[in-house]
Amino acid sequence: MFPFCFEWMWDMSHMVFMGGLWYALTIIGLGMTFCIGKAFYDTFLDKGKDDHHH
Amino acid sequence: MKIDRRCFLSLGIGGAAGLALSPIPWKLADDSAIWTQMWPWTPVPADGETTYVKSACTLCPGGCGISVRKVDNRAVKIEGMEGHPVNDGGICLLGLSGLQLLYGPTRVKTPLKRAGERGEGKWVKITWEEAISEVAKKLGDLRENGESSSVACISGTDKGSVPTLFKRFLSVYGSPNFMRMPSVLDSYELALSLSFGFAAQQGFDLEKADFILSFGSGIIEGWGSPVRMIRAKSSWRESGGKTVQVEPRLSNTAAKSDKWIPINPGTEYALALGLAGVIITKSLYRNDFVKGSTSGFDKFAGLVLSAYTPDAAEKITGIKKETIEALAVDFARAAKPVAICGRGQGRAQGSLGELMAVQALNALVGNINKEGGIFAFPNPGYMAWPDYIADDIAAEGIKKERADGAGSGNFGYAKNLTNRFAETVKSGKAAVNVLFVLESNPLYSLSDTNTVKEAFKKIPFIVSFSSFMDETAINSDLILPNHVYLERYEDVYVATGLSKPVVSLSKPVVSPQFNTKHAGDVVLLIAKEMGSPVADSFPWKSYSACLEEILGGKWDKLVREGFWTDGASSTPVFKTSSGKFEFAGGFIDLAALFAPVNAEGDPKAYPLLLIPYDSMRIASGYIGDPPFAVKTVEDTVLKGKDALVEVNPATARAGGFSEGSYAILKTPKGSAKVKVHLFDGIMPGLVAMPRGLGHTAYDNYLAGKGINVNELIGTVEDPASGLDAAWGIRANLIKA
Amino acid sequence: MDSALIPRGVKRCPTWQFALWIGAAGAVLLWGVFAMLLCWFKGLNQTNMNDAYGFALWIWADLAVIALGGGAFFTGFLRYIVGKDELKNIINYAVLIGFICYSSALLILAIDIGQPLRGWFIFWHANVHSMLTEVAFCLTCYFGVLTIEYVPLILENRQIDKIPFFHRLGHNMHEIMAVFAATGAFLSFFHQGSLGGVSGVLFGRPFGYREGIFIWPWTFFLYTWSAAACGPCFTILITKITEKITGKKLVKQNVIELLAKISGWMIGTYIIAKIIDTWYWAKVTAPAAGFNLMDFYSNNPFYGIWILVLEIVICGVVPAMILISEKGRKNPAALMTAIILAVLGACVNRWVMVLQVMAVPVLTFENWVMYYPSWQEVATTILPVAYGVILISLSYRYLPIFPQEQELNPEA
Amino acid sequence: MKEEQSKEKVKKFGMVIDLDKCTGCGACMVACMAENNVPFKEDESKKLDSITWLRIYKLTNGKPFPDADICYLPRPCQHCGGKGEHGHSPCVSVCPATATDYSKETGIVSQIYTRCFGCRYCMAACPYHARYFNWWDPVWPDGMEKYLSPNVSVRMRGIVEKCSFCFHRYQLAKDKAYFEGRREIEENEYQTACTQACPAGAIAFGDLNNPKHAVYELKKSSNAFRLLERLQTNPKVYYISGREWVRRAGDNYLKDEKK
Amino acid sequence: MSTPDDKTKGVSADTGGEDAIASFKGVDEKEQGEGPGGFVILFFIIGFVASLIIGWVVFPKLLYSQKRQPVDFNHALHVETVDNGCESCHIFREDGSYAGVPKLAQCADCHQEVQGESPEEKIFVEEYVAKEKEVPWLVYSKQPDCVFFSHSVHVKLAGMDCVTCHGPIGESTSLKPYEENRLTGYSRDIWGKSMAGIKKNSWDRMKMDDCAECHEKETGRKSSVQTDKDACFVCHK
Repeated sequence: MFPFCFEWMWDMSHMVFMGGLWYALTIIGLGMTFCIGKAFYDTFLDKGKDDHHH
Repeated sequence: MKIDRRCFLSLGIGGAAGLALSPIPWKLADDSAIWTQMWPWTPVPADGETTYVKSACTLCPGGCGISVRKVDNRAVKIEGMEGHPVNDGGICLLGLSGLQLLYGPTRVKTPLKRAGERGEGKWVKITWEEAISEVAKKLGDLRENGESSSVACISGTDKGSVPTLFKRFLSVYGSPNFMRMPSVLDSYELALSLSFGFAAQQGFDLEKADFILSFGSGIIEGWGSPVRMIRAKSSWRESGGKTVQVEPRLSNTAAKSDKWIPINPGTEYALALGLAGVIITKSLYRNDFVKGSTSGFDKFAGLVLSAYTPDAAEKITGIKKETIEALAVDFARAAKPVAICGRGQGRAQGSLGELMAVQALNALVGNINKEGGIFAFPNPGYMAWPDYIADDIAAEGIKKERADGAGSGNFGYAKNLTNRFAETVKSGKAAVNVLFVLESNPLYSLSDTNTVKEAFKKIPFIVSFSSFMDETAINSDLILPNHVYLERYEDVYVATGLSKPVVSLSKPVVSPQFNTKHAGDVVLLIAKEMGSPVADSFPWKSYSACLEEILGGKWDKLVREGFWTDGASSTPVFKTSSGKFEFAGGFIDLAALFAPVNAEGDPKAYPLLLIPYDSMRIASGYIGDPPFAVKTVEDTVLKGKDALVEVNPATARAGGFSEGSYAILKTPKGSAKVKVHLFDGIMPGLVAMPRGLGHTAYDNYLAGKGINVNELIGTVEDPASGLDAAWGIRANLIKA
Repeated sequence: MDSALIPRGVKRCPTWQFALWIGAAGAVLLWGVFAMLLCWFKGLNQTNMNDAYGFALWIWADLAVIALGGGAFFTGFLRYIVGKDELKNIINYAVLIGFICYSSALLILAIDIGQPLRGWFIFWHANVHSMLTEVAFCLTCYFGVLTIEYVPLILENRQIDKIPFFHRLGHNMHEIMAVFAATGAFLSFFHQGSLGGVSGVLFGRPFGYREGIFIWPWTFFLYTWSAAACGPCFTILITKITEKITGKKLVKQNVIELLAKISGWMIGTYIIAKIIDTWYWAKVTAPAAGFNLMDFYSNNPFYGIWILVLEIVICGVVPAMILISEKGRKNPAALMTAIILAVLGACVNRWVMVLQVMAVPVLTFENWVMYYPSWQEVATTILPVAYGVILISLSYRYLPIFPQEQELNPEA
Repeated sequence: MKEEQSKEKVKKFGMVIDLDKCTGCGACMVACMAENNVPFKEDESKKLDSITWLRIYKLTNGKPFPDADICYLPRPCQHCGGKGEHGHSPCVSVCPATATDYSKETGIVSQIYTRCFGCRYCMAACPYHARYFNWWDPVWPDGMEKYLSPNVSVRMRGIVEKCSFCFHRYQLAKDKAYFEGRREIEENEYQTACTQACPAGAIAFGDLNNPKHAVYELKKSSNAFRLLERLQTNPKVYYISGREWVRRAGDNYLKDEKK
Repeated sequence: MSTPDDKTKGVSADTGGEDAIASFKGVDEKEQGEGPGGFVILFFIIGFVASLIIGWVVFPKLLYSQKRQPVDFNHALHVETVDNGCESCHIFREDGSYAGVPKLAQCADCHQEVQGESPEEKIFVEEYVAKEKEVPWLVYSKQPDCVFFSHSVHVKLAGMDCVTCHGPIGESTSLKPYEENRLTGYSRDIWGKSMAGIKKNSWDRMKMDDCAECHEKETGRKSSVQTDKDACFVCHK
């Protein structure tokens, strides 16, 4: 799963497969970080802002 | 500012974050996975120094050399000994499973004395001193009362030093009743004494023979020395030797033969005589040998030419006369043809007539006492025993009639009639007060088990020397457990079928695992305990000292190489009164000798015939099948606890059975619930069942599985010899 | 009692009634959990699987729920990528059903492996050439996506929504939901396919083996396609069942019909591809291994040719025709029939591709092996159903799952 | 050192089993069990959960009495090389956790018990049913575990195992050779337990690439065949039989197919 | 997963919507007034640091049990007196297998009687040699059962020295405590002393990855179809 794992090889299969996997994980991870981070910021740090966005 | 639940939430989140950055979750995940790789309840065998110990296997009469791999003090694997004259590196599955017997749960771990009712399984542990003095006292009392001949011993074999010690003990003590478990060897020995004129064993130079005509012998199913026979079978494939199997069932031997000739069971003798007839008619016999070295030929020829013409033989055997004629020609024209008999592994004695008829074939082709033929060599003479001293009581005792009737009356020739023992004891004809059981399991492996049970009930004191909790041991009064073969010294004489006598030495591969004693030592101790005069004939300090002494010069070679063999096969002479080979053993009434042996039972009530068969994968003698061997048994033979019987599809259809359906198998001796297995390789009208299943003793890996065929079959006394001539029994399959 | 948690403007059954309902489902759940614990602590000897049936009921259940849960990714795909706006009225439910299906699949997988504590080896020591590795990775990732899609719904619970952080979090997640949905669709296309690949790559098993492109056997594509086709039918089916049980109309008919129509066309195209695949397999692939088609469907008590007819004609062609025709979609009975058949079709397909692959003897001297599951297997397979019922009940009761519910049930 | 090792010849260990010699005695099965610490349980008659790395099948020709014929066929793991000898045997590439492997140096398909987590995909993939799952904890009664060999790991419940061509014997033989300063081992130094035990001498084992080894010539026999060759699994176990029906039982043929 | 506009609709249709917003606005104000950050962050840090300490300091102590060797052996002293270095006592058997820790008989060759002043030697002679009892040494480098490790190939063929894997144990004058992982039963020396998995010397750890690393570098074999490295069966059994 990681390049330091015994099974890892720098070949096409690994690059495509793990590439796709890490790509998806990155998007999900970044997306969630953004959502949580922004919610945190809005709630606890940026108190001036009206939470009612409409 | 106050501490509220958000603070605790925060504490938790912080804790979780810290935890994730600590080794705890990762190391625990890793370690718990490793824990599953080394679950504490999964054994890890300790490593150590690997060594090999050469020894001999005694699990069957085959006498293979073994090489046991040890790691430090543990025996871990049994392999065949390279260069051994019997097996040369090969080994059978039973031999391979030996360590399961050594370390297995069925071992009797210490001397046991019965506490409850017989067979109840309640025992008290006693010391060896107590056990020996109890036996000695009992024997001493009987001897004083003049009942010394009421002591009997049943042994698995009569070859080798330990059975000889027992026999010697009985002789010195004053009893003639040393018995060996029945086997086709009884017939061969009897036949040889009649036709060759001396107590001998039959040897077969099968490897060099080029045409083997087998009357139902399970050449690759455990006949003779199983590994040697399987090797011989392979050698014929390379040398071009031909094999023909005459048998009603497509056994493995039949399947591996060049030709399989199904025959009506029990009519093998008629085929042999029919073949003899053809050979004589066509003058294919070796005139020189028949003329020069045989006696009684004319009488024999007269009988077969009149009563066993090909047509007559066809009628009896169910084999087409063309087949018979062709077979006779092939057999007689072969350079080194050999005819052998002894059904399956040879556990049944068989009729003397059949054996003599087969032997006659060997004589007709003159393949006797030469390379690629058959031999007779004298009973083992490799041991040098000092004479024993028999006092008056002993001299008188051994003159008494044996409990099985052998050697007297109608059965003057017979040495052992253990098959008759149960009946005579049960009926009260013979009184037995003490029975020793050595390396055998008569309660399981004698035919008609129920009669044996009844007989045993009449014997007040049964002493088992068994290493294992077998059926007989459970039903005994005292168990004096022997070391198993991997813990003891013993000479192993190959009793069956080799072209030259071979003796191997069984050695202690590991030290005794439990509080057991060598049966040889126990006899010495009992004798010693009884004191003079019995003790005088047993001067040895221990069994191993005795063995070393009686083996003399062979001892060193045996210890060094593991085996000893007599190079020249001895005595190419006949010691009959005529000095020639006696056709039909000199019997006067040949028609009586060659009488058909009918299966027990009324054909109307029992339209089918039950025949037992042998398999390499099911040990059927003294040794119960170890777990590994049971594992190899096919599910068409044993399924769960159910035994499957082989039935021809046509027969099954007629009875309304399909594959796997339950049936009650009934014979005049008993009945059992079995499953039906359809097999195209069996003659219609027959039901075949393996020997070796249906144990009630031993461990859960063996007990309760299948049916003991001996419960369903009985004995048929051969009027010519007193031997058990039964080859099966009439039977019926009824829907369950 | 729990009225503070129930969304405003909708009517729910009394608490006791709900508790009773949950209790009943909970009892079934506990039975399943008991069987699961047996399997974990005593090992897989609790099942009727054996060396011929290394894959059995559980793997079928896995493949089936994942196919049926495919409604989530495909509806999401249609809603966010293709832009079928009406589907916003059913997407919540599709996501919930998908979440249940996928979590169930993971749970069953965790029971199904012989060494659950080493299960993570599939990730850490991944062999990228194995279809199962791909399944495990995509399944887990997509389950993550489904969780992300389900979480905002939970956050919409009246009480949770009151907390500003959660309110904002939910809002933010809504904002970028299309990104997640797209990632989910990408993952789904692959893992649905890999599940198809599981039997398709077995070149030692002529019943399952299929040729393909590069590393992907045809079953790879057929599985994705069939999951996209039949998954929405399962969403509709569960919606209809929910409506039946609650006695309320929850989703407008036009939404259902739109999804049914798309599903119909998907099934239609899928079944054409499946027929071609079957034909090619019967005529070319299997004969190359020495098998005639009927070798796979005779000489055994269960797997007759009926099963192929059932899968392709009755559960494939028939529902496709009904759903494609407007008349069929408008007729409630026909619609229901088609939906049930389509769901059954996916299940039968997964069944034969798992179980029959195992049953067919390959060595000439072996026989057909039949199998029936042990109660432990059945219980652990029903466990997810009970768990699904509970989760749906809770979600329906406390979360605004159906946006059209108020409108359709104004009297409440 | 790299250079030195590359000089080692590529081996392809395989077996040739003469079915006309095989008597079905079962010694090979037990030799395998005894050598490889194979466990046993009380009921082993349910063959579908009975671990027998080497299993003997009983083949019948299907004809009625008296034309019936039987043949025994011992089946170890076939150590498939896969299409074109690339080592893509049916089982190897499907393992999700890399617990089974194909060595290009020996041609042996390995199974690493401690890595396997019991998904059983390889079992599903193997058309020979050569792979076995440990449905039960291995239990040796009453001290019987004393006979276990330290050369082969005891397997735990929940994983797949199979015949390894007694690879530990290869390891030990090489150990000895290295200790004696040799690089290569002789044919007789590495033989499987079943080969060694077979009383009929029906099993030959060796390097299929090495002309000095018996199997090299044996496999070329016109009576030699392999199981399911049509699936292109490319097994390294060859069988020999003079009987047409036996050879034909090795593969599937269409009913209307000409020979 | 309803969308923001649905929500607007839902909320505005709900008469209670405004109240709800007002109520959590109120909460916000209250918290603002009391300054929320302080304790929350403090508690976060407390939790964080506490579990780090537990994880890095307490956990290893709990995970590993410490055992003393039955006799405190002085390697340095012995290496001085023997001729052939490590192989004087740690021998190969004739079949090429490695005997590992010497058996009692080997030691007893010299230590039939107490020779020196060391109390440990006295224990050894009295407790073990005299009673003919094997010393239950705890082997630091004991590999798990699944590993086949050939000393023969590493030492005889590849000519490796002992130190590379075992470290300078020959220079030690006393035996360190044997640490055993309570969960796995492994010696700690296999997984390595460092909980973070940091390796400074080649002998710090003996995990599979360490074997693999060296094998890749030294042999360059690519016999495994799965990994293009050394095949699994090279080191596993």
